[in-house]
Parts: sequence; C-alpha cells; structure tokens
Amino acid sequence: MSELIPTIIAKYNYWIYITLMMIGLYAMIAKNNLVKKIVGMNIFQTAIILFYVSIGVKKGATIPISTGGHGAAHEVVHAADYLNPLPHVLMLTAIVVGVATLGVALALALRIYSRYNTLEEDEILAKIRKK
Amino acid sequence: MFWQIDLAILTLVVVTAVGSLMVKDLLGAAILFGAYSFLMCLLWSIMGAVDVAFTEASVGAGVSSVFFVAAVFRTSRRTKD
Amino acid sequence: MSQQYPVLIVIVPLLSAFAISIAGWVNKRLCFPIIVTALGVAVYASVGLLLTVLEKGVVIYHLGGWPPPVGIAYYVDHLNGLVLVVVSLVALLNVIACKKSIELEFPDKAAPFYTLYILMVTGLLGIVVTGDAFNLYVLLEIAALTGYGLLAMGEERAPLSTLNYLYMGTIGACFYLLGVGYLYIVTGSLNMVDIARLLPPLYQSKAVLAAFIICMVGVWLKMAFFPLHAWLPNAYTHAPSAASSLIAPLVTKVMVYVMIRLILTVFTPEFAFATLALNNVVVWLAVIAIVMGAILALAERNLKKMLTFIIVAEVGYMVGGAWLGNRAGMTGAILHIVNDALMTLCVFLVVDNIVYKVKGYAFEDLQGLFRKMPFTMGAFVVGAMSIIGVPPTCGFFSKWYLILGALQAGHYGFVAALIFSSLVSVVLFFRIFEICYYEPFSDHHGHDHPPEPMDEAPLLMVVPLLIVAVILILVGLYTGDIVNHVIKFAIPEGLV
Amino acid sequence: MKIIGLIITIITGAFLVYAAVDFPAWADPNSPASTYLSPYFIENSMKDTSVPNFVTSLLADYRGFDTMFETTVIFTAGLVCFILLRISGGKEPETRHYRHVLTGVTVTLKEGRKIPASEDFERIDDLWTPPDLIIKTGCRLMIPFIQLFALYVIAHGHSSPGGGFQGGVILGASIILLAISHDLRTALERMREKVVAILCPVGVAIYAGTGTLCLLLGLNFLDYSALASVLHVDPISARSHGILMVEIGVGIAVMTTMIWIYNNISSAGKYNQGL
Repeated sequence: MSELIPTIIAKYNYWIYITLMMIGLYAMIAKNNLVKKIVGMNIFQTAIILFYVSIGVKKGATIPISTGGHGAAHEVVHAADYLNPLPHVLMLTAIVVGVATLGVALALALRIYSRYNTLEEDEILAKIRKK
Repeated sequence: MFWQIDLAILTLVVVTAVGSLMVKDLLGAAILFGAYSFLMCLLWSIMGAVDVAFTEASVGAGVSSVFFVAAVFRTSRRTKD
Repeated sequence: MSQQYPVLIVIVPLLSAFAISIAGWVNKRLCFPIIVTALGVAVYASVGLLLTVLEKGVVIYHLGGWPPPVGIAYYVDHLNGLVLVVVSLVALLNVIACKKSIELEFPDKAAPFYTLYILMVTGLLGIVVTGDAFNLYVLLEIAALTGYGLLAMGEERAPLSTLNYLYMGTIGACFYLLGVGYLYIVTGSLNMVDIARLLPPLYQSKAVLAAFIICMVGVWLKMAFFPLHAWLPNAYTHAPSAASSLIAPLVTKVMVYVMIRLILTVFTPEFAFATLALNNVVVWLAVIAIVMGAILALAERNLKKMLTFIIVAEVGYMVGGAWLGNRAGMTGAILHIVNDALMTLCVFLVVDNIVYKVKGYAFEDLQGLFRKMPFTMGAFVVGAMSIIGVPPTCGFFSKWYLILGALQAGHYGFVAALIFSSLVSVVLFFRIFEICYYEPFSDHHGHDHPPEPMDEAPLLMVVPLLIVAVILILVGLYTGDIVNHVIKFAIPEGLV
Repeated sequence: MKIIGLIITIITGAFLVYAAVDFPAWADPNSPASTYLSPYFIENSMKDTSVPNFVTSLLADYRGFDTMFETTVIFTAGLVCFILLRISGGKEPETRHYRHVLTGVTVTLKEGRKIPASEDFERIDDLWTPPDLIIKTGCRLMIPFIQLFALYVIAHGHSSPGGGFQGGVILGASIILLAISHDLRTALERMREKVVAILCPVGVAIYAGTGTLCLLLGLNFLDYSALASVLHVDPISARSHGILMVEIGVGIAVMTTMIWIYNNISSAGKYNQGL
C-alpha cells in the first residue's frame, strides 16, 4: 500500500487521461443522441492529446521557445532547459484532425436530421423499420 | 506550479466532461463542451505546451463550439439522455 | 527523376486534387482528364519503384532532406512496392470504369467527388509508402475522412451508416494513435525501423505489450475484423457505386497491410508470435469471422450487401493467414491482399454496371442479365470463380498458400473454415447465376414475347471491367513469379 | 447497450491502467521520450533553421510533411461538408421577403417578381429577428483588430507561440463573427462562396507547391534549403523563409475552411441568413 500512493501521485496525469478517455468511450457506445456521441468523441480525442502533452513535460524545463531570439545561433542551448517539443507538434496535428472530424460528423448529423427529423438513434431506427 | 490549482483544474475538467454528457439540453452540452476545452487549454498551458494550448483555445474552444451551436440551431435542442 | 518516385506517387495525386477542385469552379470537363493523368503517373511511378526495389533492394527517401529518426522517411521494400502497384492500378481502373456512373449520380457535384476520390487514393498510397508511425496516422485520417464523404453521398440511409462508421473509425484511429504514443513514451522515436531497433530490450515491458494490442485493436476496427465488423456492411451497401467500388477493394486491404507492416517491421515476428503467444486466439477469431461472414452472406437477398459480408470473411482469411505465424501463411495473406483487391474490384464493378443499367441490385432485379449484359456477367463469372477459388483464377493460389500455412501450423480449424467458406461461396454465386440466367416471368404465358434485347453497359464501363477480369486470370497464372520474386523478399528471414 | 458500453469501458480502462504502471514517472527528465530524439531538435533548431520557436521549426520543417497532410485533412473536411450539405440549384422559395433598411418596412414578393435593384433593400428569411445595434457595432469595431492580431500570429509564429493554424483559425473566426453578429448574407458579400472554395485548395497548394519547388530545384521534397538559390540567401535563412511561406499557405487554407464549414453548417447548405 505504501508503494501504491507514490505511484498514484507520480502519474496522476495518466490516471486523469484514462478517466477522460473512458468517459468519452462510454458516451460513444452507450449514448442515444447523435450529437452527444459526437461530444463524447471529442472528449475521447482530447484525452489522447492530454496523454501526449503529459509525455512532453520535463521537470525544471521551460516552454520550448529559445530565449536567445533571432541571431543568437552561436549560443549554446541546453536540451534539459526546454520541454520536449515533439509531442506538442504531434498534438497540433491531432487537434486539427479532431476539428475536421467534428465538422464532418456534424454535417452528417444535419443530413440525418433533415431526413428523419430527429437525432435520437432509437427513434431513427424505429422510423427505418416502419418502412 | 501550485498543486492546489492543478488539482482544482483537473477536477473541473472531469466535471465539465461528465456534465456536457449528462445535461439534458444540447445547447447546454455544447457550451459545457466549450468550457471543457478552455479548461483543457489552461491545463496544457500550465504544462508548458503553449502552442497546443493556443491551438486548443482557438480551434477546440472557439470554432468547435461555434460549429456545435450552429448544428444545434439547425437541428433540435431536445435530447433524451 | 527516378530517385524521386517514392514521393511522386503521393504528391502527383495530391497536387492534382487541388487542380481538380479549382477546375470544378472553372471548367468541369477538365476534371476527368486530370484525375486519369494523375493516377496514370502514380501507376507509372509505382511500377517503376517496384522494378527499382526488385533490382536494388529497399528504397529510402528522406522527406525535407532530414535523415530518418529526425525527419520523416519513406521506406519502400518488396511488401509495399507490391501493394502500391495494386492500389494505384485499382484506383485508375475504377475511375475510368465509373466515369459514367459518377456523371449519372452526381450531375452537379462531380468535381468535389473527383477531388475526394483522388484525395482518398493519396491517403491510401501514403499509408502504404510511409515509414513513420505518426505520418501513417495522419494519412489514415485523410483516407478515413474522404471515405466518410464518399460513402455518405449514397442512398438515403447512407448518412446514418456513415456516421456509425465515423464513430468506429475515429475510435480505431485514436487507438492506433494511443499505441504510437505508448511506443513513443518507452522508445522516444516515431520512425518504424528505429522503433524496431530500440524495442528488443523492452519486450518484457507492459507498455510495449499494451502498445501492440492497442494498435492491433485500432487497425482491426478499421478493417472490420470479426467482432468489430458491424459498421461495414451497411456503410458499403448504401454508398454510391463509384465510391463502394473504390473503398471496398482498397480500404480493408490497406489496413491488412498496416497490420502486417506492424507485425513484420515494427514489432518483429519474434515478439508478435513467440513472446506473446496470442496466435491461437486471433486465428480462432479469424475462423469465426470467416464462418460468420459466410453465413450472414447466405442470409442476404441483395447482391451488394451479400458481397460486403464476403469482404468480412475475406478479412478473416488475411488476418488468420498473417497470424498463423509461419512463412506460408504470411505469403498467403500478402498474396491475398493483391488478389482480394482485384477480385473485389471485379465484382463491385459488375454491381456498378448493373446499377447503371437496371437501377437496382436486389436479387429480383438480376433476372435475365446473362442475355442482357453478357460481357458484364462474363466478368462476374470470372470474379466469382476467383472468390470461390477455382484454379486458373488467382483466388485459388492464395487459398492454397493459406491452407498450406494452416496445415504447417497444425491449425485444422482454419483449414475447415477456408473450405467451408469456399463451399458457401459456391452456393452463393451459383444461386445468383441461376437467377441471372432465367428470364423474368411474364404475365402472359405465351411463348410469343420476344427475348429481351442485349442492353450492355457503355463501352467505357465494360472495357476496364474486362481488363480486370483478364488481370485476375493473369495474376493467377503468374502467381509463382510473384511469390518467388516479390513476396519471398517481403517476409523477413526469421519467419519460417 | 448501456451495460455493454460499461463492460467495454471498464475492460479497456483496466487494461490501460495496467499498462500505465510501466511508464516512466511523469515529468521525468531522464525518460526515453526526453532523452532520445528531442534534444536534437532543441539544440539544433536554431542552427538548422534559425527559428527560435522549436515547435514551429519542428512543425513546418523537420516534420513538415505531416503538417502538409494535416492541412489537407482540413481541406478535406471543408470539402466533405460542402459535398454533403450544399444544396445547389435549389428552388427559390415561392415568397421572398425584403426589408427596407431605412424604414424597417418588410415587402413580401410572390414568385417571379423583382424589386428595383437598390441598396435600400436587404433580403431576409421567414424567421428574422432584428440584429442588436450594440452587438453589430461592437463586432464591427472588433473585427479589424482581430484580423490584425491574426496576421501578427501568422507572421510572428517563428519566435512566439502561434503560426499558420492558429492565425488562420482566428482570421476565419473574424468572418464567422461577422456572420453571427449580422447575418450570413453580409458575410457572404465579403467572402463569396466561390472565393472560399478556390482559396482553400490554393492555400494547401501553396504548401505542396513550395515542396514541389524544392523538388524541382534538385533537392528532396520540402527541403527548403533548395530555395536558397531562388531567394538569394544562405540555406539556413532559406529554411526560415520556406517555413514562413508554408505558414501563409496553411493560414489561407485554414481560414477559408473554417468559413466554409461554418457557412454550410449554419445554413444547412441553403446559404440564406444563417443563424
């Protein structure tokens, strides 16, 4: 037990990301409303971004922008002073992919609404079966 | 970094995430999702990921929320769960 | 220019997508020539690349001039050289064959449709050619998003089934991304070859195990492997013809390629097969996939939907073959990527032609088609024979290797499933031949009504279809060469 | 479905927790992710590209190929929204409403009739609420400053957080703000559909075209140092300028896509007055 608590504290970001991801996953599987599912999908994606950003954190380091500014190429830069920029770059991509998916999903939801006049999945399926 | 603030933000993130899925009004869900995105953005800027936080503030909290609201206006606010 | 082939394969379709998109607002007639030219260049470059690989071995291309672990690199070896040729060839033949039906189904949105089409091909080619785990994710999303757009333009139920596909596809892609993150957190690298170099000391780590399983689940979701297949049949059935005959042959096969690439290059077969000992579970899942696919196909009274269930069964073939964990099984799986892409293209193009002429694809619409559309149905017979696995066609040979691998691994359940699904395919297709052979029943019983005149689809649709049928037989005849000169080198030495 | 969802969620969550136990501790400076590849980027970014913001140099140069496809993803999303929602050649409604701006009188016209083309009349829909004067004026005042800030974000991405994506989104948001505070028709007058639809692929094509230019100049795709001979600067500055070029392309593409998606979603493809 005494080992467990430091583990929990040392990695609490990872536990939060897993919690958020599971909230999103549950919403995508179990929710009935299409827009709610889309909200869940976005939470799911953001959780993964949180995970990646947590990888990039380094104790005692600052944001990944060189303090020297332009024309300071001769200055020696110590890698330990700056956060890991690579996960940040990857996550910029992931955020943009997320908003693209969101746009497409909402467009589909609008199409579905104009056809069936409801956003509830069970009502749509009932309408399809009736025909 | 103060751990109290950190903890408060992390709790609020989870609360807004659950809230946006529980609330029985799609417009409310959209706005709560915007709040969730802003808290996330805050969390990332605390972690030092300034570019990611900036992008999330403009894309996730800004434009995504607008899309959600626009879509909800064009469909219905009603939801059963 | 030949050292630039790897990037040209992706860049030429990409640039032409923008050209088509702009041309759509200026002069719509330019779109088709541009897309055909671009795909033609892609086919040319991929064939040239495969020949280079056969001659000199692996081709590496540094994007942005940065050497691999720092920048993104393209690795082209025998495996993706072969798949590249298939993907670009299928895309080219399909767009020529579908010109008429695209014009018929989307009179005023042909230009955006062509743009999405070529972007999808770009994404698939990029997935196949890349050697960077994260780059693969981005291209996966391009292929997925364009796929949603193309599929959702179909019948009235299409948006709903596409939205389900979108949920599943997003979960799949996110799982893949998460797996890559797990690999990154333990190795610090994103380059596939580099990860493979760094992994061996970490094989016992739980994070690596989790990365492998999460990646696999993500890719299985995307390829509709058995318990995760629920989105596929509806999404493909309600899609417009040109989209389903592009997506059905390519997307699942490219995902199988990704799975094989992850097993062979990133995690190495020793880890996947020896350390984990999951083979049996996955092969049994594949057995269930094949059996369920075949049974569900039997229950359908609708040609297109029946074919989608056959795709589910075919995915089972390939996953099972790859997971048998021996050389013959892997050969069969890789060969089946090629064969299945071509034969699925063949049967789906037949469906396109039928939809173009008859405006339906339920079984009752098919009556009398042998007389009405003899060439189309001739090609259909060849495609069906190939799916069943009759010797001169290519389907036989990949099944042969798969059975050989199953016998070597001592997995008789997989052998039984393969034979069972072949028998079911015989029933399925001969039932359709029977329906197509007989004329529709007429109301007046006299013998005097004239037989329906021949009403074949336009030449532009029939000729590519016949070419595909010929290719099916040619690939069958040259299977030995493909296996001995290409696939043999695609599988690492360690796998026996 | 709820129970199945719960079971799947719990299994997945338990598996992820099980795997996370083996991770290096959070914020550990000696974890492989922080020691293997990232020191190279931090130490060489200034030398290689003369860009102080490591994220920008990594985004647009070392991993520029990813970013190109990321922009393509955005373009794809805009195109998919257009192809799914836009109702082209749709019939005009039988009765149309026009509002005389100065007096506030609404004129309803039957099929086929026209009003004299004049600035005084504006087209309105069935459901029309008068826009609030304060909001209208406030937004009108804010928009130029928002756009100025967006341009700063794009141009200053080299040495501060920001870049093409963020700037492009803010630029797009300024037009969206116009559409929300006035109505969609006003925004469409500033930014016609055709302009949006053509600028969007042009933006991505600027990115891909820069890469192709490098290829034509004899180096690999997206190797900006090839631009040195065209721009008459040393290869390191050429990389910096190449990054600026692609950021501008990204900015254009992202801005137009955001507007495009908003236009289609807010009017459900009818391009009427919007929200």
